[in-house]
Amino acid sequence: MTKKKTKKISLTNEFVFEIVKTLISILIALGLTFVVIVLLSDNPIELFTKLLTAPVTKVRYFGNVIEMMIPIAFSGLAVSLLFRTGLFNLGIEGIYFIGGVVTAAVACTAIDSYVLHPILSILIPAIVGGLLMLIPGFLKAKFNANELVVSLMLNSIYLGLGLFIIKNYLRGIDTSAIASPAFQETAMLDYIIPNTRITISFFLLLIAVFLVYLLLYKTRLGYSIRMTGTNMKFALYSGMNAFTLFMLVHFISGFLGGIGTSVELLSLYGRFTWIVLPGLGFNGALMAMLGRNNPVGVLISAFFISYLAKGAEVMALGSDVPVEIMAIIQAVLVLLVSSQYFLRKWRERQLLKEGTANELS
Amino acid sequence: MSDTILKLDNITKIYGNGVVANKNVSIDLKKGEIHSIVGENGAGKSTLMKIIFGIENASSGTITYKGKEVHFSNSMEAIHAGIGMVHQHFMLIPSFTVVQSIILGMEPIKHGIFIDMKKALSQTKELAKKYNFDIDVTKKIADLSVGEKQKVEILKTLYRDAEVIILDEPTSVLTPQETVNLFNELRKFKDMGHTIVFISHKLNEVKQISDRITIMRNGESRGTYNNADITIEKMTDLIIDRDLITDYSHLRKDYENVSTVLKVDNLSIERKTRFILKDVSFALKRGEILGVAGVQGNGQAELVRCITGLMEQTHGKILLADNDISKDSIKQRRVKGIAYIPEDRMGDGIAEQASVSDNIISTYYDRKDINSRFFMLNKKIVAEADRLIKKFSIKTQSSKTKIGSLSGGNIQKVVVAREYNTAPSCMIAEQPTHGIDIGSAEFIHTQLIDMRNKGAGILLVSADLSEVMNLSDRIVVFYEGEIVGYFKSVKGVTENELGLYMLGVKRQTPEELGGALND
Amino acid sequence: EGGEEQEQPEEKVFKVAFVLPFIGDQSYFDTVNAGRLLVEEYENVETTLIEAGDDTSKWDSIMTDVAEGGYDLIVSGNNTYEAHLYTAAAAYPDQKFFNFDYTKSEDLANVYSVTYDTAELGYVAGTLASLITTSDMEKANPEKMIGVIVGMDIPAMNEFIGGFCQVATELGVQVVIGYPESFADAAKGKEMSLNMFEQGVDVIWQVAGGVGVGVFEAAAEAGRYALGVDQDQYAQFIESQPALAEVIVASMAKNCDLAVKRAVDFLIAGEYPSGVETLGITENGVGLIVNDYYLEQVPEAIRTQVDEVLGKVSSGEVEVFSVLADPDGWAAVKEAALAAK
Amino acid sequence: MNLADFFASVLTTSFVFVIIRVAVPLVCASLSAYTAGISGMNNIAVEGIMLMAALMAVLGSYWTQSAWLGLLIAILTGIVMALMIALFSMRLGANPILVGIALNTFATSFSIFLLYLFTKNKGSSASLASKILPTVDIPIIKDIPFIGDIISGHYVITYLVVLAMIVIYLLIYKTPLGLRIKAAGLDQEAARSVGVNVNRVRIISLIISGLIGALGGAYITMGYMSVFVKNIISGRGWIGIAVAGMAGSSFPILIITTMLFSIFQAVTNIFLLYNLPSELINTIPYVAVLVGIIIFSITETRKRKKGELD
Ligand SMILES: Nc1ncnc2c1ncn2[C@@H]1O[C@H](COP(=O)(O)OP(=O)(O)OP(=O)(O)O)[C@@H](O)[C@H]1O
Ligand SMILES: Nc1ncnc2c1ncn2[C@@H]1O[C@H](COP(=O)(O)OP(=O)(O)OP(=O)(O)O)[C@@H](O)[C@H]1O
Ligand SMILES: [Mg+2]
Ligand SMILES: [Mg+2]
Repeated sequence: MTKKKTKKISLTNEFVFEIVKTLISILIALGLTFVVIVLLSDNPIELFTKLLTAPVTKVRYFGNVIEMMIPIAFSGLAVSLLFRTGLFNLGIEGIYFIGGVVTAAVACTAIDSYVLHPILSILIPAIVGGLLMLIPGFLKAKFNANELVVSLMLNSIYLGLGLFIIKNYLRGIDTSAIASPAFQETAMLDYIIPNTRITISFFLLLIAVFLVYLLLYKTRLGYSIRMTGTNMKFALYSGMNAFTLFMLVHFISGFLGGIGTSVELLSLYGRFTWIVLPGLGFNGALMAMLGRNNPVGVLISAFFISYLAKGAEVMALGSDVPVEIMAIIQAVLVLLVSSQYFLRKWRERQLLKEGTANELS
Repeated sequence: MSDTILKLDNITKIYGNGVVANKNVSIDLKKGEIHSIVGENGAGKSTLMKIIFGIENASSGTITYKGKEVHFSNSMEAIHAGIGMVHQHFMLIPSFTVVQSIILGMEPIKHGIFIDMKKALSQTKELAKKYNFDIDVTKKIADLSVGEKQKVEILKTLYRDAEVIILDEPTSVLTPQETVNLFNELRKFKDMGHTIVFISHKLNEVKQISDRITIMRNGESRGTYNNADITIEKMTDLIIDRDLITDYSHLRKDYENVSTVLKVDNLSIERKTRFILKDVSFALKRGEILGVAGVQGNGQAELVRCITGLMEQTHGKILLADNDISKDSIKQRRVKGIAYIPEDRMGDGIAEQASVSDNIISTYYDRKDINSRFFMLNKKIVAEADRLIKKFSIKTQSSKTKIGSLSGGNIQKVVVAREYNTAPSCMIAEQPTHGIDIGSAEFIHTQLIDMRNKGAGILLVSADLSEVMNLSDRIVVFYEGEIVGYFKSVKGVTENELGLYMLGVKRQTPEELGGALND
Repeated sequence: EGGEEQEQPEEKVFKVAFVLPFIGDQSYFDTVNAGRLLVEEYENVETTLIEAGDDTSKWDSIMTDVAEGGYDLIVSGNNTYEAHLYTAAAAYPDQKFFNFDYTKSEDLANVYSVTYDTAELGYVAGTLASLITTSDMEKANPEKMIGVIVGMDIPAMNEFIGGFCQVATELGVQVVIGYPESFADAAKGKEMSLNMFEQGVDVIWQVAGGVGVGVFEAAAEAGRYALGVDQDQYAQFIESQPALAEVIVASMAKNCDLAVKRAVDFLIAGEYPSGVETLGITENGVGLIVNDYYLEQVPEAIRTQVDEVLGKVSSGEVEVFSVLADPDGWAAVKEAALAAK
Repeated sequence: MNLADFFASVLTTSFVFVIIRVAVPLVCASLSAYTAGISGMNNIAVEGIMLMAALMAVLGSYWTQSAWLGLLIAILTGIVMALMIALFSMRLGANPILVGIALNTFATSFSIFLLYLFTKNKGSSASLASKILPTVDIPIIKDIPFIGDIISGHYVITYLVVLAMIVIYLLIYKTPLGLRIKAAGLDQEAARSVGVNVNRVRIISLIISGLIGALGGAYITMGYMSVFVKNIISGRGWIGIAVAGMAGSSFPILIITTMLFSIFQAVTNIFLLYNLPSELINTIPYVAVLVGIIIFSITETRKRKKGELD
C-alpha cells in the first residue's frame, strides 16, 4: 500500500515530473524577472506582485487575458497541425494578415442580419485561409517544395497584396490612416461577459480545441497525420496518401487561421488597421511548440503567456520598467519549459534508485 | 590474466524508459581472441557493446581496459583508445562518397588544415584491395548495395586500425562467399593480435569463427564457453530454452486451388545509362513460396518497390489475380491483397516515435472493425495490438510503448504481425529475418509457412541462402536486373550452384527461364 | 510632500497622463513627449507617460485603465490610435481628453482636439527645397530636382507632400517621391535616397520616422542635403552624429509640444475648451525651425524668399493644396510634380 | 521617368556596386542560416541575432568609443545568442526551432528594452555618439576602370564578409571540420559512431553562424548606417533562412540565390521611385524567390522521376 503511494507521487512518473519541471521553470523565469525589476525600480515588490496578480484583480483584466489568448491559441492550433504532420510551415502569419483583409471585405459589406453577417464574416475568411494554405500545401505535396521558404515568401507577398487591396479597394474614407472602413455593426461579435470584450470567439476556440483534439487522436485522418509526422516514408509505405493528407492538413490549418484572424478583428478591432504582419502567426508557432503540438497544450500555453503578458503590461503602465520586460520572462520560460533534459539528471538518478530498488525486491 | 585486454565488471544498464537492458554482466576479452556474443533479440548485446564503445553510459559497473579502469563518455574516446565498432544498423551517410565515409573522423591532412583527398583516395583504395573488398571508393553510399555498405562499415573500422573490433551482426547481409572472405580477414586480424567481438544470430557461423562464446539472455550473461566446449544445440538451449526447428518440410501442406495470384510481366526499369530491371517475368501462385535469390543490389529491391507501388516501372505490367495493378496506388494494392515486409525496417517499416499499437495497425488503420463511422476505436485497437503482441510473443512493456525502444528482432515481429494481420493473398517478404534471433526467425518462418498453407502466395526476397532454400517451393535467381536462373523445385539444388548463378557465372536459356512464368 | 499638498487644496496639482504607443520615433511622439517635459516644469503639474505599444487591440483596455486612474487630463491621439481615445471618452464623459493630432470626423464634448496644417508645412518645405536645388549652394547641382521619402502611401502621410508637390510644380522643379512602406527599414530608406541622388536630386525631405535616418545617411554619403521633419533634427544629431546633422539644413516642425502646452495651459486656467482647432503657421502649430545652422548654410536670399512664403501662407494669400480636403485632386497634383521640369 | 532612364540606372558599374552594398547583410543572413543548418542545428534566430548585433554594435562602440571594439561586442553578442541555441537544444533538449523563435521574439523586445535603458528612447539611438567603421579604398585597384568602381570603396565589413564567405566555403568543402559538420547535419548517429564530437562540431557551426549573422547586423549600424533604429533588420534574417532552406547543402546555390535576391531588391529600390503601387513593388524580391523555388522544385521532381537523382 505505502509503496504504491510513494510511487504515485514520485518523479519517475512522467506526468508528475513534467509538472514539477514546469513549476521550477516558472520559478526561475520569475526569479530572473524579479532581479531585473529590482535593478530598474524603486518599489520592486509592489511591481512584482502586480506582475503576478494583476490579471486576477479585475474582471476586465482577466477578460484581457482571454482576449489575448484567443488569436494566438487559434494560430497555435493551426500551426500545431502542420508541425504534427512534419511540415515546418510558418505561413499562418500571412494567413492572419490576408484573412484579416478578407474579413474586412465581408464585414464591411451590408448584410442585414445579426446572425448571418458574423457567420459569413468568419466563415469566408476561414475558407479563403484554407484555400490559400493549399498553395504551399500543393507545392509541398506535388513538388516537395521547401514549405518554410514558400511560406515565408508568401507572408511577405500577402502583406503587400493585402495593403494594396486595402488602399485601393477597401479604404475607409473616414480615416486618414490606412485602414478599412468601420465594419458594419451587424458583423461585429457581441461581448458576452460584462466588463470584458470576450465574445463568442471564446467558445469557438474551445470547440476548435476539442475538435482538433478529436481529429488528432480519434480519427483516421489524425492517425495518418501523426504517422506522417513521425516518419513520412513509413506513412507512404503503409499506403497513406501524402498528397491528400498534405492538402487536407493545410486546408484545415488555414481554415483555423482564418477563423482566428476574423474573430480577433470582429471582437477587438472594428476595422482592419494592420499595416505590418501582426505577429500572431509566429506567436502561434511558439504556442504550438510550447504546447508540444497538443491542442490542450496549445490552449494552456496561450493562456499562460497571455496571463503573463497582461501582468507585465499592467505592471509597466506608468512605471520605470518597460513593458518589454515581458520578453525576458517569456523567453526564459519558453526555453526552460521546452527543455526536455532540464532536470533530467535528477530524474535519472531517481529512476536508477527506483530501478535498483525494484530489482532487489 | 595478463592477456585480458578488456574486462566488464557487473555492468548494469537501465534505459531512461525503465528498461533494464543489462544486469550485472561480467565478461573478459582476451587479447587476440575472437569472442562471440549470442542471444535472442533484446538480450542486451548491442547495449553492452554501446557501453564499451562509449555511446551509452552504464548505470553501474566498471570497465577495465588494458589494466586501467576507463569511462568512455563518447565514442571518440573509445576510438582513440583503440576500440572500433561496426554497428548493427548502418552508420553511413547516403550523400557521402565511400572515401568520405571511411575517412570521416580521421581525415588525412595537407597544408595543416585541408583534407588531403588524394591521400585519402589512395589509402582507402589500398585498404580495400588489401582485404579483398571489391568496392569503388568514389561511389556515393546511396548507390551501393546493402552488402557493399556492410563492407564500407568494416573498412571504416579497419581504417582506424582498432585493437578491439566489435562487429554487431556484420554478416547478416553478406553472401556466403563474402562471409568466408570476412572470416578469413578476421582470422588474419586475430593473428595480428587484434581482439574481435562478434555478434551474430547465425550459430553455425559463430561456431566456425569463435574462440570463446558468451551467451546472453534477458540482459544477463549465461556464461562464457570455450568453443570446443559447447555445441550448437547447447547454445540454442541456453538462448531460447528449447529446441529449434531447422527443417520446415513437415509443416508444409499442399494448397488445393492453385491459381496465379501475382504475375509480373516483362517488367523493366530503365535509367539514363542502364537497366535496373530488364524484362523480368514470373508468376506467383497461391499456396507457394517463391524464393528470390541474388546478391543484393541486383534489382530485387527495385522489383519489390515496383510491385508494392513505391516505385514506377518504365515498361511492363504487374497483375494481381489477373487485374492490372501497375497504375494503382500503394493503398489500392494493399486493399487488393498485397502485404509487404520491407527490407528497411527502421526507415519504411515503422515510425520509431510512435507506439507499438500505432505501428501495428498502420497498413489497415481504416479497417471497419477498429473504426466507427468517424472515429477510431481505441479500445479495439489496443485489444487487437495486445492479441498480436501475444500471438507473436513480442517483447514490449505494453502496446503503448514507443516502438523505437524495442530490440531489432521485436521490431521486426511487429512488422510481420501487422502484415500477417491483413490476411493478404500476396505477401512480399523482403529480408524478413535480417538480424533476427534464431527463435524469432524460426517463428517468423513458421508464420510464413502458415500463411502459405492457407493459400497466400509469398515472394521471399532474401540474401540468406539457407533461408531461401529452407522455405521456398520454387526459386528464381537475379543477376544485374535479370532473372538468370529458375528452379522448379529446391530439391537437388545446392547453395553452391545458386551461388554460381548469383555471381553471373552461369545462366539459363530463355526457354528454361520461361518456367518462372508458365509453370 | 504629498501630505502637505493635501492640506492646501487651493494648490491643486494637475495630473496629466500621456498615452503614446512609444517614444523615440524620431517623429512627433517624441515631440509630444517634449511637450510633456515642458509642462512637467510647471510646479502644479504632474505627468505620467504611458507607452501602450503599437498593438491597437490592447489600447481600449489601457485607455480604460487610464480613464479610471484619476487623471485631470489624458493626452493621446494620432490617426492610428485616436479611435481608442474616443471610445474611452464616450465611456467616461467626465474625463477630459486632449487629442494632440486629430483626424477623426466625429467629436465629443469632453475632448479638445487639434490638427496641424501639414499641407502648409509641406508647402514651406517644398519652397525651401526648390530654392535650394535651383541655387548655387555648395552641394546643390544644376538639375532642378528634389525628393521626398514618405513612410507610407496613405492620405495622412500624403497630406505632407501635397503642398510640397504643388509649390515645386509652380517653381518648375521636378519631384521624386519614394514610399518605402516602412517606418523602420532605414537601410531601404538609404538605398532609395541614394537612387534619388543618383537621378539628380540634391535635396530630400523625409517624412518617414526611423527610415528618415537612412535619408540623412544617404545625404551624408552622397554629399547632398536633407530636410528634417517634426522636430529640430539637426539638434537631434549634432551631438552624437555630426556627419548626419550637417546634411540637415532645416527641419519642418509639427509643434505638437507647443500644442500640448497650450492645452495644459487652458486646463490650468480652468477654461478647457472642446472641439477641434486647426493649428497652422499662424498659430505656430507648424513651421520652419530656424537655427544657427540654417542661418549659416542657407543663403540670405533664399531665407528671405522662404520667409515671404511663410507670410503668404499664413495670411492666406497662397492657397495650399490639401490631400485630405481634396483626395481626388491629388493624382493630378502628383503627376504634375513628377513631370515638372 | 521612363524605361530608358530605368535601364540607364541599372546598366552601370555603380549599380553593381549598389547590388553588393544591398547584398552584404543578406549574404550574412544566408551564411548564418546555412552554416548552422548544415550541421543539423537549424538557426532560425538569424533575424534576432542580426538585430541584437546591430544594437550592440552601436552601444558597444559608444561605450568603448572604438568602432572595432563595438564590432567585437556585436560579434560576441551574436555568438552568445547562437550558443543559446546550442545550450538549450543540445544540453537541455529543447527543439532548436523553438529556441530560434523564442530568441527572435526576445530580441525584438529586448533590443527595445536595452535601447530604452541606455537612451531613454524606444525608437532609435540617435542620441548616442556611436562609432562607425570606415570605407576602404583599395590602392591600385580603385584606379582600374570598371573593376575599381565595383570592388573598391565599400565598407570595411563588406570585405570582412567576402573573406568570411571564402573561409566558410573552404571550411565546409575542404577541411576535416567541414566534412564533420556535414556529417553531423546529415546523420548525427553516423557521425558520432566514428568519433565525431557532434556537439562540438555543432557548437563551432553555431559560433560561425552567430559571428557571420552579427557581422550582418553590425554592417547595418556600423558603416552602412551609423544609427540603430528599432526593427532595423526588417526581415533580412528571414530572407537568409528562406534562401538557406532553398539551397539545402549547396554553397553555390546559396550564394547565387542570395545575389539574385539582392539584384531584385536593388531593382525594387529603383522601381519604388517610379510612382507605381509601392506595396506591390515591395513584393518583387519575394515573388522572385517564390517563382525560383517553384521552378527549382519542379525540375528536381522531374529529375527524381526520371531517376537522375537519388
Ligand atoms: N535507446 C533505448 N531506449 C530504451 N530501451 C532500449 C533502447 N535501446 C534498446 N533498448 C531496450 O534494451 C533491451 C536490449 O536491447 P539491445 O538492442 O541491446 O538488444 P540486442 O541483444 O542487441 O537485440 P538484437 O539481437 O535484436 O539486436 C531491449 O529490451 C530494448 O528494447
Ligand atoms: N570536406 C571535404 N573535404 C574534402 N573533400 C570534400 C569535402 N567535401 C566534399 N569533398 C569532395 O568534393 C566532392 C563534392 O562534394 P559535395 O559535398 O559537394 O558533394 P555533393 O554530393 O555534390 O553535394 P552535397 O552532398 O553537399 O549535396 C566530393 O565528391 C568530395 O570528393
Ligand atoms: Mg542488437
Ligand atoms: Mg539641383
